[in-house]
Amino acid sequence: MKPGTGTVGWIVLFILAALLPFLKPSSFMLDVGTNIMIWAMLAYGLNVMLGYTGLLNLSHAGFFGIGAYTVGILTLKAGWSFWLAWPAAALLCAALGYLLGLVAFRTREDAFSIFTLGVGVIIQLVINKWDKLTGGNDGLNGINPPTGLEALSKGLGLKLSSGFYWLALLALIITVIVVARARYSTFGRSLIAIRGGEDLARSAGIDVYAHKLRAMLLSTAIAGFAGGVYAVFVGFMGSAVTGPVTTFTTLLYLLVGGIGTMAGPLLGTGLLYSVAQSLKSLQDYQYIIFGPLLVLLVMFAPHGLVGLWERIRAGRKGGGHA
Amino acid sequence: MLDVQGLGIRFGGNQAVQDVTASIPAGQITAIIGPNGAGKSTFFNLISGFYQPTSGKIVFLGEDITPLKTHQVVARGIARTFQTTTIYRELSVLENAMIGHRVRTKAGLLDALLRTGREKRDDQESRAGAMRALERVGLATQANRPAGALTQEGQKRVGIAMALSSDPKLLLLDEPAAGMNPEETVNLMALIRELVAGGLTIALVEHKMSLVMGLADQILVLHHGQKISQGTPGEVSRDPAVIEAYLGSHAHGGQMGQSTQGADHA
Amino acid sequence: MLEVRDLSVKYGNFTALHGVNLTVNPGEIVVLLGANGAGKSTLFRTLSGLQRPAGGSATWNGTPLTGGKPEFNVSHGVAQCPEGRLLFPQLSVQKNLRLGAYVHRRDPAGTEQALEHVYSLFPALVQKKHDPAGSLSGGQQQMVAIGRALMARPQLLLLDEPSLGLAPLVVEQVFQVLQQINQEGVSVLLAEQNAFAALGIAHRGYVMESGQITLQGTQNELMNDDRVRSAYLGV
Amino acid sequence: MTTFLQQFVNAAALGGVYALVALGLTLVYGVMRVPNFAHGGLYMLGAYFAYASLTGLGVGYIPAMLIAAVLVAILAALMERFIFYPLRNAPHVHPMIAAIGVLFFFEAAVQLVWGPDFKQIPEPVPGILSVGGITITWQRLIVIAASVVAMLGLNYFLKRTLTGTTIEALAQNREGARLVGINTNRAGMVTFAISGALAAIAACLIAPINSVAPSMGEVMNLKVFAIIILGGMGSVPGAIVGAFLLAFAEVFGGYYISLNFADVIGFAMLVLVLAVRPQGLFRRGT
Amino acid sequence: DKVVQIGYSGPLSGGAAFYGKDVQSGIDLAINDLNKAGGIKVNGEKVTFKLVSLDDRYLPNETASNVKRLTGQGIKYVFVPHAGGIMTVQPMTTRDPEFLLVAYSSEPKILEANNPMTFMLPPRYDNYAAPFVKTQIKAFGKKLGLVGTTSAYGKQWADVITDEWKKQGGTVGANNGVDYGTTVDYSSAVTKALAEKPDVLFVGGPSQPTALVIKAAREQGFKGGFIVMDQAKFEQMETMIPKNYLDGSVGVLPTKEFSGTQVFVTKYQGVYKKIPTSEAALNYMGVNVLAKAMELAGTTDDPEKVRAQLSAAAKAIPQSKTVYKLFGVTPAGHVDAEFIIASVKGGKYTKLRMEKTFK
Ligand SMILES: Nc1ncnc2c1ncn2[C@@H]1O[C@H](COP(=O)(O)OP(=O)(O)OP(=O)(O)O)[C@@H](O)[C@H]1O
Ligand SMILES: Nc1ncnc2c1ncn2[C@@H]1O[C@H](COP(=O)(O)OP(=O)(O)OP(=O)(O)O)[C@@H](O)[C@H]1O
Ligand SMILES: [Mg+2]
Ligand SMILES: [Mg+2]
Repeated sequence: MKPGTGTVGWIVLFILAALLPFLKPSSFMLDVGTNIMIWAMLAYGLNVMLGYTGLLNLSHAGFFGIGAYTVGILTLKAGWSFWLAWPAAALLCAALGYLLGLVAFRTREDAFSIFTLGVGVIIQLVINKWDKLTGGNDGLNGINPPTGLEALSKGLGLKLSSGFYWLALLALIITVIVVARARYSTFGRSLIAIRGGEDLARSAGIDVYAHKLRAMLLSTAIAGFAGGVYAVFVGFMGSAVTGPVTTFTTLLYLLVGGIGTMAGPLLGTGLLYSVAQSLKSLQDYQYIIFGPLLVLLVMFAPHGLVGLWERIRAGRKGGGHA
Repeated sequence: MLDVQGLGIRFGGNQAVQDVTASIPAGQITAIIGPNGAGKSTFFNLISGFYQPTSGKIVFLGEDITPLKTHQVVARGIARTFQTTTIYRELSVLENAMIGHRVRTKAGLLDALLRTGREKRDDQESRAGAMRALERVGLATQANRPAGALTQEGQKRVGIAMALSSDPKLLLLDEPAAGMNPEETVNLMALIRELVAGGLTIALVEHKMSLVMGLADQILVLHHGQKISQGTPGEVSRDPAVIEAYLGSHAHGGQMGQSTQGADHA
Repeated sequence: MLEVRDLSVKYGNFTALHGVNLTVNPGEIVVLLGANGAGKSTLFRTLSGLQRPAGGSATWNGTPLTGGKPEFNVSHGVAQCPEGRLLFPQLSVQKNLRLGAYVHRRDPAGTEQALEHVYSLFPALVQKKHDPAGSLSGGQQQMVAIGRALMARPQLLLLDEPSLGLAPLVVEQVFQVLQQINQEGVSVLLAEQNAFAALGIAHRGYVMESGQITLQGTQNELMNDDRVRSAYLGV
Repeated sequence: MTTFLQQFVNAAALGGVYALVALGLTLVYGVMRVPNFAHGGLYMLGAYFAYASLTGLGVGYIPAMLIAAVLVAILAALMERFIFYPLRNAPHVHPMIAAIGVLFFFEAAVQLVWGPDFKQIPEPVPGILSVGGITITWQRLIVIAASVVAMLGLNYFLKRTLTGTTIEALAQNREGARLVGINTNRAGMVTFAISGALAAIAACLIAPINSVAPSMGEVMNLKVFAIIILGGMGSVPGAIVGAFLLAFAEVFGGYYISLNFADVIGFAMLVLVLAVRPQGLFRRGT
Repeated sequence: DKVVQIGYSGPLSGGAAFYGKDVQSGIDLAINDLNKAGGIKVNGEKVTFKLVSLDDRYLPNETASNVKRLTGQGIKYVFVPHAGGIMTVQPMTTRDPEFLLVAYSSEPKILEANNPMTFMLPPRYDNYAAPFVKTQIKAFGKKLGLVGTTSAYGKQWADVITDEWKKQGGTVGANNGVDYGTTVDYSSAVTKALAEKPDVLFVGGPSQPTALVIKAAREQGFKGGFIVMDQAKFEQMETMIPKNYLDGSVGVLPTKEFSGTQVFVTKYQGVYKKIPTSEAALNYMGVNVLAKAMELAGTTDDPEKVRAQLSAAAKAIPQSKTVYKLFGVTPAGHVDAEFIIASVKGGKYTKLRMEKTFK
């Protein structure tokens, strides 16, 4: 509850992370780092809905895609600067998320998940089929790095991958601050109340609908924000990453890290992404191991890494709550 | 303070509340009694905007609040507790109360993100408002414990604190003494009296006649969704319709337990 | 005969029952008094097999009840009307009641009879029999919970605050019925906040405080005990 | 007109396919509320077990189907015992993620054993029925008929038999169910076993129409989950109506609007229905 | 002795795994052959090969990630078998570190990128259009229906065939393409296409669903011909549906029907117990050409030099190593080989002549 305690840890972490490129790691390492930060942002966005508001929005990756495509299309076809297109993408996603919420919040629980799943599938298919705008199945190719990024990296005697790494780090820091502020506020407490029980929250005088809408807006804006970084980082956009599979992957990260926690999304993404990368060389056996690993994590660390850590810290003192 | 006119609601073929016209006077305690399934909880649900009535009108302090949503009703000054204790068990007692105070604050998402003055003010106010409510129900010392760790009775108090922190003018309590032993019931009665003395108007549903008879200024009796009687405790307990439908032999005893014993020995 | 010997129950590190000793003789109504959180429900849950004890034993006519298998306990004649009711909210009232007779599923005739009996006891449920139990009022749900326990036609009936949320008239009826089925040979263990009513029909009683039995006696002894009078009878 | 009727028949056949898969899931998801995303995996395994029996053991179609049903039923029961049962009190997403883990495992294991290539299960009753220019293969007719039979059987089972009621009771309040004497451990496993067997049978019936491949379950997964919500959780007739509705929306949407958007139309209809009736078609509002 | 690592990023799990595995099998077989024969001699040094495969699930961003990882390990030769991935990583080839991208995709855009470090294995699919269309118009008539898959690749194909069909004076109905990866039953798409009474249907995607589309069309009474996209292989389809259903189709000649491929086919079947398709054959060829080019370049470390020797290498090795008859590699990095197409009649494949080839 006390945002103060963790703040120092976060600042140290971010400073260390920012210094990493100067150790000249391989560009693959930086690539992994950048990927982790981008997906972690997506997980933070999902956490706003699932972790704080208690609603599983399965169209989350769709907004990631909308953000990414917006940046791609605006920079490639309209000649916008990335630095302008990026916030525009986040705003567009916020607006669309809000609109979706207007209808989606008529449904509850599983119906809400399936409703948004439908929306997620539709977003992906529309992106895929709208050839003229999105390049359809060919995708958008040749999205350029943001202006200044290469110069910055070169100026420091580093490669472009460091530039992307810093861009993602910057975005992640913004995301973490935004999410932390939203969570530890009067507004955030109301979201937690909704998660704990909608009817109770309503009778306590909370305007449930309005709060959900705002949570959705924040969540989709973060997704679009992450998407914008992704688009310039990969330089290519295809519709495949905008579908429910990406949402489920993000959900995995979130769950493994710890739903509803501040550190969970980053920890979970970091761990699972690295594990998946190291399992890759096992080829045929990668999912033979990854699948059961997931099951074990869910069963033996139900509150994610953060929960596990807290249990360890509580130590022999015990007091496990049921 | 509150007037309902011709209030009714049906669930499918079941007319749970039917053409109820009544009023809850300010500064008093109104008890609503009636057999199980009479429509008492539903009546509360209608007033608090949880259900939309299929007929009739609810007027609060001169304003028609019938079409309002629950949170708007709470904002007008009507708070409630539930029949089965519902609170946020995993949150602290203080947080529960702070959630109840939300309706009195304005800070939204933008305030949270920008950490505006309003956010800071609202946050402090929530804390202060919640603490005030906790003091009123005698839970101030337990503020930082998880609500679920409290006893049944403590949890009931948390529920009341949550309602109180919304600064209500009218408080609706649905079976506040259920599951309490006589000693605890007496404490609760004292609490309710204190609240009323502090200027609050209270309406409550209860099956414990000792509490009802000991507290109520006015009693409203529902049966099959309809109002069958209204009056002071004395009047109501002499009303044959009420005795027939609800009180049975309790009409003459003050304490329900004693009369059961009496019936037993008869 | 129900025999509880040195029964202890723990929730994690918290000990809810410390070596409880208690008996219910055949044909007896025994009442269990205790403040909130004393451990009454914990004892009931343990006797039904929902909770495993940390130590001690509980037997019904020599059969151990502590195996952690409620289905075993029910089929050996121990049924409970639990705290919180534990109904099946989307099933109809009738199905809820019928499921109460699950252990007698090979005896449909007996079940029908029991069903009639429950309906005659709670006429309010008759017109609700096809409604989902969750749509009922609080008190009506309590009636279903009591009815469901009766449907099991137990030899030992465990009732955890059966009068909760019931209208006074109905409470009176319920207690009359308890006496009635007790006279038919069923032993009853009853936890009640409504101590007057409960002691009124009980043969004996126990007082539980903080997970321990602190007092026991016959109906009269308890009725006249000062501590009981002040704490539980409110006089 | 012939084309219209042909499309009608096509839609009915597709609806039959969806319904068969959805019915197995109704039991565990619609009734028990366990989001078993591995259901698609069980469906896929059913097809592979049948394939293996046909080619490896050289048995006939029906015995192969029975072998597959039994094996998948056992597997499903084991899943309940070792994964879903321990997670019964966890929030909804936990079992869902665990199920996804199982699905990953199944797919990888199948790929390892049988390879990633498509396999064939020949039609047990080859040939087509042709009436006035409208054609339909016998296999598709069998699928439609089987889906109706399965629906009636399942509905009867749930609503009219004690075991069925037991399953519903167990799903709604596990402690309550134990308290009335239901062996919830066994009932849970039995439920999963039935659901698994239904998945395997569905796979055996559908495989000759479509393909047998490790990813065949994934394709179905999202659709059948959607169908159950569309029909109304816990309602068996709802599931089958949802299945046919989705099939008709896809086929006729594809026909009159654009095939390119057939899937979009299907999901758009889902979204539309839920926006109007949030509780699904066949469940009464609460 | 030196071990040169060959990188591969393709779909090894998920819905396209069968494809990724087929490609991988060709690369793998070639590497094993080379190693078994004692490796190659580069600058007097004995060189053997090792395959490093990473799964990308057909996702271009995963391909990019994989390629960074592979090049980070010092790998200088990377095989990628899908257009999306290829085009995403093409810009990376010339950045530091440099590597040679062996592209297995018949998408012409790969060549249009003018990337100096790309080596494209299959023939461009636009080669097929003219002879396919000419044959089918002559045999069946002037009306074409379209039921191809809606993958990027399938759509391009449909466009090329449409243009060519119109050019040769035919009419084309609405595009009724469906996603062969996710469609559960093809009947309704086929019904819709047949409603326009076409003489010829364009079909194609992976072999198995393509066979199902053909089956559905025949079952609904379609008597005309098929133009089969190169992704679908006759040799696989004929094991799935009655052979006579394929009568009147034009498509790519099965690898085993080419003259001089028997050695490869026998070897492949011995190892993998299945019929090799061009996926395996072309990648087998690719590795062999690459190895030879290293010999000729006298280095394994400089992909640019190796790239320069590709054409010479292609000409220098026997058909047992290239499977198909090779004429060389074009300056744009495209394999120049004899590619033959065929029509099916009575279960027999008749070779069709190609008049002009794009290279
Ligand atoms: N959501 C609902 N759907 C259908 N019927 C309902 C619903 N809520 C209440 N009812 C019915 O309306 C009637 C009144 O219920 P209500 O809960 O108001 O009774 P009550 O007077 O509070 O009784 P109790 O004293 O037992 O709590 C009951 O018959 C109940 O079954
Ligand atoms: N599941 C649980 N986990 C941890 N502690 C528990 C649990 N259930 C009960 N307790 C604790 O055990 C003690 C005894 O509780 P129990 O419910 O048995 O009391 P009770 O006498 O039935 O009280 P009441 O009159 O409120 O029903 C209480 O302090 C309670 O907080
Ligand atoms: Mg009530
Ligand atoms: Mg209790």
